[in-house]
This record gives sequence, C-alpha cells and structure tokens, in this order.
Amino acid sequence: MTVMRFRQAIVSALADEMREDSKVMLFGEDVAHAEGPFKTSEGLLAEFGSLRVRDTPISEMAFTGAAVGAAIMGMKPVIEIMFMEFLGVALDQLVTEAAKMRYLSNGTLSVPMVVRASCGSGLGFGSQHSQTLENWVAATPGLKVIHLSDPQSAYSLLRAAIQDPDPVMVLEPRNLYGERGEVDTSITMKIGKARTIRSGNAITIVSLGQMVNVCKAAIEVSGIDAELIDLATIVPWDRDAVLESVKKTGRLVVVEEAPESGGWGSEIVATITAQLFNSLKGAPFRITTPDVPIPYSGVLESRFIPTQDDIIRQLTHALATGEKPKTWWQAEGISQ
Amino acid sequence: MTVMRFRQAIVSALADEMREDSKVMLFGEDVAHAEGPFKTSEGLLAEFGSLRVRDTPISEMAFTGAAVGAAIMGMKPVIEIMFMEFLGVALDQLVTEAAKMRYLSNGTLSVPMVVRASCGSGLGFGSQHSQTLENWVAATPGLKVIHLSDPQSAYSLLRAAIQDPDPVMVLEPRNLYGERGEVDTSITMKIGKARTIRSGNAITIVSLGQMVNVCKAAIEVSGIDAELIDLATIVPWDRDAVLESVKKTGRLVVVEEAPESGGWGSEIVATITAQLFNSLKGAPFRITTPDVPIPYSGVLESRFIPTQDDIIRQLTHALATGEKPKTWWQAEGISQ
Amino acid sequence: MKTAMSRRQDIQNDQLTQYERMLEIREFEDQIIPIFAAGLARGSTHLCQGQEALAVGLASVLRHTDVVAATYRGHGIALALGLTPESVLGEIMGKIIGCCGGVGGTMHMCDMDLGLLPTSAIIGAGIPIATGAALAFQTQGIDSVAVAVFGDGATNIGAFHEGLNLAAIWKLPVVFICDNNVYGEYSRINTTTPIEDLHMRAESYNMPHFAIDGMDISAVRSGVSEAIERARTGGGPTLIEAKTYRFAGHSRTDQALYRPAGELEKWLERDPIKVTENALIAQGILTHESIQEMKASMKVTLENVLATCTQAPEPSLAKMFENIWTPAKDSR
Amino acid sequence: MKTAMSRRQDIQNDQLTQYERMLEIREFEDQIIPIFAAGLARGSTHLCQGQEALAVGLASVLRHTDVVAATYRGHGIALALGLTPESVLGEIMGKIIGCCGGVGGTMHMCDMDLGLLPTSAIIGAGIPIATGAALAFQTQGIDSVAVAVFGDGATNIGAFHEGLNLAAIWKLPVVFICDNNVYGEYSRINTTTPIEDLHMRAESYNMPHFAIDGMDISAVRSGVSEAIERARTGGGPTLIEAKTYRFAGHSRTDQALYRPAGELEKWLERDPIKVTENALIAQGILTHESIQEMKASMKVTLENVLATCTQAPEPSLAKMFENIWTPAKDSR
Ligand SMILES: Cc1ncc(C[n+]2csc(CCOP(=O)(O)OP(=O)(O)O)c2C)c(N)n1
Ligand SMILES: Cc1ncc(C[n+]2csc(CCOP(=O)(O)OP(=O)(O)O)c2C)c(N)n1
Ligand SMILES: [Mg+2]
Ligand SMILES: [Mg+2]
Repeated sequence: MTVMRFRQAIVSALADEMREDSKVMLFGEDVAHAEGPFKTSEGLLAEFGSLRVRDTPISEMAFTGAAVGAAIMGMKPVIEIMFMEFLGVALDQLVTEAAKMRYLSNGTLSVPMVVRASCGSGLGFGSQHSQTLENWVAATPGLKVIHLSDPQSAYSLLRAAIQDPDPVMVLEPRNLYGERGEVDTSITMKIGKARTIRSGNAITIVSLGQMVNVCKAAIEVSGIDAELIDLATIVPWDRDAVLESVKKTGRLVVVEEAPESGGWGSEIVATITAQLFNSLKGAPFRITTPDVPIPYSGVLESRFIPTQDDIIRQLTHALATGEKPKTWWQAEGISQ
Repeated sequence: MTVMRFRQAIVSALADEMREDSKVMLFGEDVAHAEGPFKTSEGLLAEFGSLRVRDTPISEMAFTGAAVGAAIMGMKPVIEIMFMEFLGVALDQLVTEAAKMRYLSNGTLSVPMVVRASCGSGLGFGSQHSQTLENWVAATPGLKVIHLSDPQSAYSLLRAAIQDPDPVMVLEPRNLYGERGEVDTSITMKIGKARTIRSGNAITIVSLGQMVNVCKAAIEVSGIDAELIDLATIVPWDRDAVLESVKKTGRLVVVEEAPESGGWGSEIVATITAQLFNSLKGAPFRITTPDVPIPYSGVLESRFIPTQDDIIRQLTHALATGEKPKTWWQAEGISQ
Repeated sequence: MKTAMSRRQDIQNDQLTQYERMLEIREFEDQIIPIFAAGLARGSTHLCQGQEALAVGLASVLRHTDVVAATYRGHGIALALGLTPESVLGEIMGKIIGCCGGVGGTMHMCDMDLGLLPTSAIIGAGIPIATGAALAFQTQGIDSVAVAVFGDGATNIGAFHEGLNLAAIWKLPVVFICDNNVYGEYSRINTTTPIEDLHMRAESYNMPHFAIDGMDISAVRSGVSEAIERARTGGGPTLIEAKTYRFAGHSRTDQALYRPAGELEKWLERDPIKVTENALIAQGILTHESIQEMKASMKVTLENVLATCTQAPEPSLAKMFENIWTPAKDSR
Repeated sequence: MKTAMSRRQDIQNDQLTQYERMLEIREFEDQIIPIFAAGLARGSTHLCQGQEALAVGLASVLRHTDVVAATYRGHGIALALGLTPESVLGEIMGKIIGCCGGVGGTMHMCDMDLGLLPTSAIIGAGIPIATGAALAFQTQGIDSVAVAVFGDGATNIGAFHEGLNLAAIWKLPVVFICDNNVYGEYSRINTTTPIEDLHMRAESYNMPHFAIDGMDISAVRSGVSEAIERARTGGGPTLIEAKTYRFAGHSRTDQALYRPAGELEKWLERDPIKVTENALIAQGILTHESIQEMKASMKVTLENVLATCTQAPEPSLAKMFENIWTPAKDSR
C-alpha cells in the first residue's frame, strides 16, 4: 500500500504490465522521450527501450490503426490519445475496425489493444480539449469502455484493460492526474464490475470518473444516506450492482459530466426503470452538464460541471418530493 | 400532391432549394456526374452546373471541412456521406469544428451546412455499411440531427435542414430510397417537431427512420390502439409532443434501430420518466437491435432489426402486464 | 480437393498453377453477377476481373507467414492466397461454410491461417492496419512482411498519408501496393487526383517506389519480390503502383457507361489471362487445346462449388451473437 | 487608440508599423507566462516568439476581405491581423472584452471583420476549412483568397493530405503556409517526418511550392504575395514552407530542455525582430535610440492593456448559454 498520484498509478500499471508481458507496448505522441504530455509514461522508454515505447507523428488515424494491426499479430499495444477529442480524427479504426475485427474473422483473431485518452473539464482547456465523449464509443458492440476515478482504479483497471483480450477504451480524467491516493498494487479489479464507494439506503447515486469525488464530498457534507456507485465500466456496465442497490434504496440518480441531452446516464436510468419500475419510490433522474460547448472562463467552467452544492440541492429536493429537481440553470432562471 | 420515391423526394428538395437560393451547393463522392451512388442527385449537375454540384475525391475529412469553411463564408453547402460509417474518418470537422464554430466566434458567424448520410440495415451490406449511428453525433451542442422516415419528410425536412442557419446532420434510411409515397411540396416541416403518425390511447410508441413503417404495420396488424410518434428530429427532440402523448396514454415504448446498449432511445425514456414518473401506468421500455455487429446473412439480418411480429409481441405483453417484455433473443433463449 | 494451405503454397513457383489460379479468379468473378441476379446473394459486390495477375503474382511471392490487408474488392486476393472457392462463395452467399461463417458477406474475406487479415470495407483502413502488423513483426524480431493492397482512389484518403509516413519513419517491414485500376467508383482517377503516377507520392515519405505492369504476372512477381525482400531484410517500406484496369463496373449495379469509348477494348488487349496464356504457350507450357480443357474443367469445378454453397446450411440465429468478445480463457 | 480595422490596414505598406507590430507581438507573448504564473489565466498557452515575421508579413500582404485559418498558437497572427491587444489578452484572461467573450480562451482567437476565422485547437483542422472558404470564393466569383497557417507537425495529419489534394483538384484560391518552427510539441520534426523540406509534399498534388526565410519579413512578404497573387488570379493553391523557430517551449509548462545545445542560440542570431531592426537601421528608418523608445512605450502600452483586462468584468453565467444556435431571424 503506497500513496501515489493518479498519473503515477498509470505509469505503475503500464510498467508492471510491460514487465510481466513482453507483448505489451506503448505508443503515441510524445509518450517516449518526453515521457508523456501528462507524464503518464515516466521511465518507460528508459526501462523498456525504443522498440516497445515509441513516439509517433501527429497521426492518430495511423497509430490507432497500427495498434489494431499490431494487436491482431500478437502484440498488446497501448496507445495514448492525448485529449479524447482527437479520436474525432481516428474513430474509424477504433469503432469500425478494431471493435468488429473478431466478428469479421469468424472468431479466429482477437484485438487486445488499449486506447487511453485523457478527458474532462475543469482545467481551462476550452471547448475542444475538455469533453468527456463516452457517447462516441459506448454503443459499439465489440468495444469495452472504462472510466478511471482514482489512483487505485487507475492502477487496477488499466492493468485489467491491458490484460483484456479485446479492445478497451480507457477514459482518464485529466483533472485527476495530480491527485494523490492510496494504491494497493495487489488489488485486482474486473472490467464490468462497479465499485460501491459508500453504501447507504436513501438513494442510489451512479457516477463515473471525476464526478465520483464530487458526489462523495456532497454526501459527506450533506450527510445524506446515499449509496454511491462508481460505475467504472460503461461497456459492459454492471447492471446487477445497480439493480441490487436500487432495489434497496428505491431511488436512482446518475451524476455525469456528459451534456443533458444524449449522455450515457440515460442508458442507466432507462434500463433500471424498465426493470424496477414498480419498486421505485421516486422519479429516477440525471444530474448532468448543460447542453453547451465547454466554456473557457473559470467563472463559467466551474459552474458547467455539476458542483457539490448543486448535487446536494438536487438530492435534497428529490428525497423530499420524489420528483426530478430543476437543473441549476432552470432554478436560477438562466436557461431552459 | 404527387407520388414519388423517397430518393426522388431528396432530389426534389435539393433542386427546389438550389433554385430558390444560389448559395446552396452540393458535393460528395460521385454526386455530380454519376448523380449519386443512390441516385439522390439526378439532374442536379445538368441544371446547376459544375460550380455548385461537385464530385470530390475520396476524402471525407477534407470535404466535410470544406463544407464548414464554405458555410462560414456564405454558402449553404450540402454534402453527402455515402454510408454513415464514413463519418468515422471525418467526425472531427462535424462535431468538434462545425458544431462549435459559432460559439468560438462569439456569435459572429453561422455554419449553415447540411451533412446527408445514408444509414440503416436490411440490405445485406454487412457490419461496416449498415449501422445507424445517432450516438456519434447526438450529444453535440451546436449540431442538429434529423432522421427521415418517408418521402414527405424526406422532402420537407431536408428543405428545412438546408434553410436552417446551423449545421444539421440528416440521416437517410438507405432501405427506403426506393419506397414510393405521396409528397405535397407545399408542406413545410419544422426541425424539432415530432410527427404524430397515428393517434391512440393505449401506449405511446416513439420511433424514427425506417422503424416508423414497421411500427405502423405492427399497429395495423395487431389493432393495438397505440399512438405512433415519428420523432423525426433527435436534436433538439420534441419533448412537448412526447410528454403530451404519454400524459394521455400513460405508457411509453421507444422502437429503435440502435443497439440495446447506448442507443438514443434511452434519452427519451429517461427524460419522460423523470417528468411523468407518477402518471406512468407501466414500465417505459425500449425495443432495440441486439448488441452485435450487423450480420450479413439475410436470415440473421432480417431478425437483427426489430420485426413487426416482435413489436406486436412486446406491445401485447407490456399492455397486459405493465412490465418490460423480454427481448426476442431472451425469449427464444439465444442470448442474454 | 486441395486443402487451403496447399493452395496457398502450390502457386509459389509453378507457372501453370499460377495461370490456373488466375483462371479460377476470372471464372469465379464471372459467375457472381448471375448468382446475385438469381437472388442467391445480397447487397452489392465488387469484382476484380482484369486484376488477377496482381492478386496471384502477389500471393505467389509471399511466405504463408506474411500477412495481407486487402479491401472489399477481395475475392481475387482471397482465392489467390489459397482460400477455397467454397469458403469465398459460401461467404458471399452468407452460408456457414463461408470464411466468415456468413456474417461477413462479399466485402469481408478473412483467413488468418493463410495470412489474409479481415478485409475492410472502409477506404484506406487496411493501410494503418498492415502498418501495425509490420510493427508487431519488427518489435518481435520476426522476419515476416505485411502487405496492404488498396485502390487508386484510396491514395486520397488521410489514412494513406498517415500510414505511409508512419511506416517510413519506423522503417517497418510493409509493402504498400496501390492497385490502380483507373477508377474509384464512377470517377476516373484523373478527375480526383492531380498527378498521373500515384507511386510518386512516396517521395513525401522518402520511401522507395515504382510502378509495375499489373497485367503481366511476371512483372508483378519481380516487382513485388523486390519490395518484399527489402522489407524482410530491414530495408523498410515500399510503395508499388500496379497499373491495372477494372474490366467490370464498380459494383453489382454499375454498367460503367462513363468509360471513354475504346478504353476498355484497349485494356482488354492486355487482359492478364491472355498475357499469361501467350507467355506460357510461347514457353510450350500451354497449348490452345490445354487452355480450352482447363477452362472447361474450371467451369465444371465452379458449378460444383455453387451447388455445394447453394445446399450449404444457413447460419443459426445464435451465430449472430458469437465471436464478438474473446472468451476469457483465451486471455492471459 | 487605433481601431482594429485601422490596425488591420496600417501595416500593409509601412515598414515601421510592421516592425512595431512585430515588437507588439514579441512583448505581448513575453508577458503571457507571468500572467499565467500570476493566476490571471487558466489552462495552457502556446506562444510564437520567433514567428513574428511570418505573422506580420502575411497580414501585411492580405486584403481585409481575405481570410485566415490559424491555430491554437494564434496570438501573433491575431494581433498581426489587427485584433487589439485588449481583445486578445482579454480572451486569454477569459473576460467579456475578449474576442470570444471569454468562452474561447487562449486557443480560440476570432474576428470575422478582420478575416480571422475561429482558430482551431485540432491539428490540421484549419486546412480543410480554409479550403472551404476558398471554395465559397470560387463558387461566388469573389476574388478573395483564403490562407491556412499550420505547423510542421501538422503535415503528418490526414487533413493536410486530403485538404491539399482537394484544393489542387478544384484549383481553389487558397494558400497553405506551413510555419516550420522545427518542433511539434517536444518532438523535433526530423524524428516524426522522413523528409527535410516539407513543402516538397506539394508535389503529390501537382501544386506549386517553395520555402521562404520565415525570420525575414521582406522574404515573407514577397513569397506570400506571389502565392496570394496566383490564387487571386485563378492560378490555384500554393504550399509555402516558412522556416522559423519556436524560441519558447511548446506550451506554458515546457522548458524545451530537449533542444540540442546551441540550436536556440544559432536561431536567436536570426531573431526576426533583430533582422528587421538591422534592415530598418540600414535604411535609416530606425535608430538604436528610436528602437529603445519604441520598446519602452510598447511595454507601457501593454502594461495598460493588462490593467484594462484585469479590471474587465467576467462573463455572466448566461454567457455560457449564448451563441450556440443562430436566432431564427438571422436565417432566411
Ligand atoms: C472512407 C470511405 N469513403 C467512401 C467509401 C465508398 N467507396 C467504396 S469503394 C470506393 C471507390 C474506391 O476506389 P479505389 O480506391 O480506386 O478502389 P477500387 O474500388 O477501384 O478497387 C468508394 C468511394 C468507403 N468505402 N469508405
Ligand atoms: C489531432 C490532434 N492531435 C494532437 C494534438 C496535440 N497537439 C497540440 S499542438 C501539437 C504540436 C503541433 O506541432 P506543429 O504542427 O508543428 O505546430 P506548432 O505547435 O509547432 O505551432 C500537438 C501534437 C492536437 N491538438 N490535435
Ligand atoms: Mg480504383
Ligand atoms: Mg512546429
């Protein structure tokens, strides 16, 4: 058990996997000599050499496709997409090639590749470098999608992703890279298993990534007896864990960084509602970001993402009335 | 009022807009001399000439980006993405550039471009040429998304999209291009307005694209008194219309071509449930395609997409029990 | 009946078998449209008549440990690499005996034992994938070579540019073969591309490049061998432009009426089948009689293949749900 | 204080004003890191010291009806095109007086009146967009020209390849300027790109191309003018490679320790500010004294700009929800 930063947990997971399996390799923009734009590959070039740790040109389509080909031919490539938005120039290789290759080979090959991408708002990177884009990849049979929320999950789930025989998309909240936390390298986590961060009886909160910490703080400050579930895996998500929890609490709220329209949370709400409709005590709902491009101004961005205060306000209202609370922009009369 | 094929309705909408507005232009792969791989631009090169109707190289990223630049500088470009999957090599220009340019210009410009893409299964084109990928574009503030379902909406909504001052993604069900229907060119339709195809009191069915016809047939054959809503616009979707209908029927089912996990339907179910939780008579649910790449075999593909029989089976079960029915692959014990 | 692996190998040095395989491809492609017309296959299909010499010439100089990333226009390369006509036609007809078990269809050929990576229906997608296969070879110190085969139109897609640059900067063992059949769908290459000799684009990556006569299997074999040898011995990638011609339309429904008068006829004079026949007749390996016999028996063989595929069972519904995820046991 | 439009025009023919603008950019960029250090701005930032001659040289030969698509490294081009230091710094500081009202930030400069399209933070994205602007000009018969400015590393992204090919085949009035400052982030261009002279890639598109000395504003002005003139008169696109150097690190936190010893020093000898000073001193337009005065007063001016921006109000919460959709009335 050691305390390390989120980014160091990533480095450790990569290093430990590369030590255990010579087929694991890493490439991306400035991941080798510069040790990663976010210092998530410190020491890897030095330890594993330039065959297994490589800098690429600015060519996401090419190096994502190269990961597909390398994975098919026996390597376990991990690639880094610096900001998740850059998948917009490479998506084809991930969702139309990698995710379908096993199907289109009649099961005669696997594509054990990992695509790591930093995501999320809060650092003032603006509209094109701050999004959390699960929706680009989440409805893709053949592709697993996980989202890290703390140093421990960064270490354990990234290792699980690298060991996974199929393509895995890993979202890393950029805002957490510097966060410190305890990491037990002997803990293994399974893709597809949610993490119950806190158990409670009043309401089930399902969240992901950097929102988990905010939810945790909201629970502590408010004293609301909520059960907090870090979904951790979006595809395939842990239906059983959420079902069990909501059976107990009778209430569900999803707190997500995605926009109000079209975020991943609706999948959770829709699925659970269809299953547990008769045992729900109140309207399941989502707390999301507004339907706007992500603003740069700190004054605006700090409100863009769901805040502790707003989560408390909405939880309190929902528990009191059983109804969906207003969003903050409705409550403050700023926008519909 | 004339009877025309869906593809001819597209041609007519394009031609009428190009006649009324010299700023409207069309480009894409083989849309000019060959008049479109699906014959959706018949006669346009001849009538409007090679400045306004252009064939492009196989360069989706370049011509999508060219539409962004041309739109900013005063044109109203319409581009054709032959199969929606090809957006996977061009997505950046649509969702990260076009959709955010007005925001990133402080409102000093608009991007009146239209991206037409054929989509959908049923024709034996296989896993990489049959998908309906609303999820790639639907959570993008700044981008409108519509989905055509018959010749009338093809004509009226495509015209509305071209007249719209902002970027609009238009999904065209490939399977319908040959379908005949009555078209009244004097009918105008608004983006953001759902179409009530049939009114009823037992349950509200929300659907889109080629599934609308299947739902219609299921209602006629079964005699179930369902209200069928063609959502038509996914962003911004018509919350009022669906709310009104579900207030009346107390029941909601979404029938979609998207996969069970992560499709657009969950957005409808989650939003309506949060609003009308207390007045719902039964569990709202979705009828979707399974979480698989789209198979080529006719025997398989004909079952992949929700069938009339299966929709009837599920509606009947839901009305009788108020519970979410099993999917066909669960009911037949083929898969979870 | 020959096994796929023996089909993979027997063309390597025997001109007669190479000719026979070219003939197989031609006769195979010629029967596809009727098969679609008869309602025995669905969707569209992309034929390669006129491009047989490239397919067979390429396959004949590869080791079976080398891999090829090809395209939706892949029947010929699949047959050349050794896939049986049953596995190719079976796939086109969506039967379980197809190389993809019927879930792939005409655009998705694959046989990992024979080195055929799943063919992609996305333009240019195979270029980075072959580059990645070569990356695996280089990283593991294996002397295998990866080949990407793509069309003239594909040289205008971003993946072509990025893939070649990446392969060049890493000196990967990959050979890029542009099968320039003059058309991309319904567009003549000169209407979409401002240069004549597409292989010149390799200059942007400081990569060796040359054109070959794609209608002459001996020219194909020597040109491709040179590039394969360079790749295998650490010399890095090469871009080859094979000058061929698409005798048929782009896809099932295309009559190719947009072709300039006389163009097809001019190219037909250099029909790769004829070119090979003439060469083998000159060498005394073939006679007009033996050619007629071979063609006749090939027709019979393929009629039997069609019969086999027609009778072959359809996939079960469960098939739709298989081979999406790798069973855990297969993983470490 | 000069209006933006007069700033847009006054550099067109006056060498002294051009020098003054270059100085403004240098002094402006030099104060950015301290501003971030003081917590007055968020995120990262990408500075352009060493690239002022290209920015001002380019802006000085454009008509105000021409448009430029630039990048996240855009402060210099924005100032060169006439944006006021208040609108640029205001945006960097997220204030409502910023050119984007504070929602864009350092990577997103824009002023449609001055022909600056929204700068993109995505590598290569501006290339197809400028191509499209040129498409609009050609289709409407307007003799304006579009310019795309991008980096050396951007020549390895697919959009570069596709955009140049499209512009060439359509003979569009667009000029592509690769600002080769030797580095893409922390990677020297030669480690990611197998050729030395990036402009040679235009050969793949049969497009005119040449290199210019990006440290010398007169070389920039004549080179860019030639290409602009060709584009304006229907001669189609040109690829220009401006050889410059990034004096600062890639972004806020980068010390650029990876640079070979002596490289920076070698380039500093050709500092575009010095080069221009020497030229103007030789012509008797400047003296060492006048230079010192100009620098001193520029410092004062920019201190006042900083004061103004510091006091400027933050955007209201409502701002976050504005300018996403175009009000219906604006449409036809
Ligand atoms: C990214 C993408 N864009 C467009 C298409 C549609 N398409 C299929 S084949 C084809 C023509 C390709 O021409 P070429 O590269 O010369 O190959 P050929 O078909 O001649 O073998 C096109 C445009 C596609 N499959 N993928
Ligand atoms: C598609 C994409 N990939 C990666 C990045 C991250 N990135 C930002 S700047 C940069 C370096 C660009 O180098 P160059 O093109 O030479 O421009 P310069 O920064 O030197 O002006 C990179 C890789 C990006 N913004 N977009
Ligand atoms: Mg071709
Ligand atoms: Mg650079």
